[in-house]
Amino acid sequence: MAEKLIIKAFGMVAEEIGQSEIWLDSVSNTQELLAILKERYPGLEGMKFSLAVDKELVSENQKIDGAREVALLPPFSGG
Amino acid sequence: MAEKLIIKAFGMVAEEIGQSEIWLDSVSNTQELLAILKERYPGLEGMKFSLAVDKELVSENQKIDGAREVALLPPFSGG
Amino acid sequence: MDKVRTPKNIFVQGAISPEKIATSIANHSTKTEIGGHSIFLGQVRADQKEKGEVVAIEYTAYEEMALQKAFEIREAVFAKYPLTCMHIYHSFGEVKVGEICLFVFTSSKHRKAAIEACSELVERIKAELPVWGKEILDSEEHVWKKNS
Amino acid sequence: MDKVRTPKNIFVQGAISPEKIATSIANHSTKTEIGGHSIFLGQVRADQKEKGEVVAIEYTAYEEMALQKAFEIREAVFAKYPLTCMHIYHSFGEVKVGEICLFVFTSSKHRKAAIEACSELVERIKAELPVWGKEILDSEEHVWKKNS
Repeated sequence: MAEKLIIKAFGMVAEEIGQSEIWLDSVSNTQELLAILKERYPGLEGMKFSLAVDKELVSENQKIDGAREVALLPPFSGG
Repeated sequence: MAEKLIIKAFGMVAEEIGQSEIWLDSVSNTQELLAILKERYPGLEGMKFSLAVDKELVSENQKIDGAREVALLPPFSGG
Repeated sequence: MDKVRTPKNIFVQGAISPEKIATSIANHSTKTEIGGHSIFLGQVRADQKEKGEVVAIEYTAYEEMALQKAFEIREAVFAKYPLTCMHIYHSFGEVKVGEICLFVFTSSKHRKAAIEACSELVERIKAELPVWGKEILDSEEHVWKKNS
Repeated sequence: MDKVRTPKNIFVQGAISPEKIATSIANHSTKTEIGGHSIFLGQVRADQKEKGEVVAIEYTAYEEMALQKAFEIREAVFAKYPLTCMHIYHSFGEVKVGEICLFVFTSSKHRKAAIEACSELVERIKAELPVWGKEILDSEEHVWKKNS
């Protein structure tokens, strides 16, 4: 049985999707993940955010095999 | 009667001449003043310091007519 | 004096008090090789937004990643500048207008390293830490803070 | 908000206490247009000299000229950067190793102006104020401090 993947949402992304954690069945790469999320939460379309796979920012499409978590990170605004 | 001029000494210059204030009879310019001081206090020869006439730093020889005070300022070391 | 550094908690619940800053300064009086300290403090501004005036910022973070990232930044800045000490504190949760939400503190033998390192830390913290500010307005609406 | 500024006293007898710094920070919480504060603190270092180790610095100044000069620097820096506040305190008399002898504090809407102005003030204060530090050694000898 494939392990579940946890998606963590923050800031305005969490606000848009109405929750801060989503469990998904295993997804093969970040492009596929984005497609699933945007279908389920159309409000994400046009929203600016980055992805971090197991806490590492990713810039291009990346495999998610074996990853435990993917975070949806809107632009940082600390300080 | 010509007004007296007060010479204020600071830091290592004051230490060298052994006092922080000297009254002099009127002196016509800074070059003349330096000559008088170096004759009276030979230790000033070779010591690095600037002059301020009535609190304004002077770089070249300058008239002292009417000035009330001349300060002998070794290199600043505040902070 | 080489020691292995590990990630430290940088988050403080709510505002950072002036007393905490004073204590932090006082703690350095025994480090007599220090000649200069540079401190940056972020303070919550009462900005006027379309739907009202900011009365507070509520900070959230991807905490584990933020601490890991803060650690990397810390190590890089220690490697780049001859610093004696470096401290970073960022608020978590609500901070009211006029209160302090960020405290960055560097110390070194000579002023230049402390000043440059502090400024670089502030830029990197704002750009690289996964932290978000939700600006709460007096109309009870909110807007998401944007860093410039 | 234009007001005519006049020379202020910048000299503090002895060391500058962390509590004074905390109070100064706290006093800015009502200025809700401020987004960033930059602080520089000079601390007396236990330098090793030929004739012993520094245990304290005794500061003297050409006070009237220093206050006039500090005022000119203050005006020039206010004219150059969009600052909300600026404070300068320099010790007079004896300050022991590990204690604070200089406190420069700038505040502005955005961090950049506060940081740059603070750094510029520190350089100008060290270069232009007629203030002298006599470094007292543990051998009871002394040397005159030199600024780099």
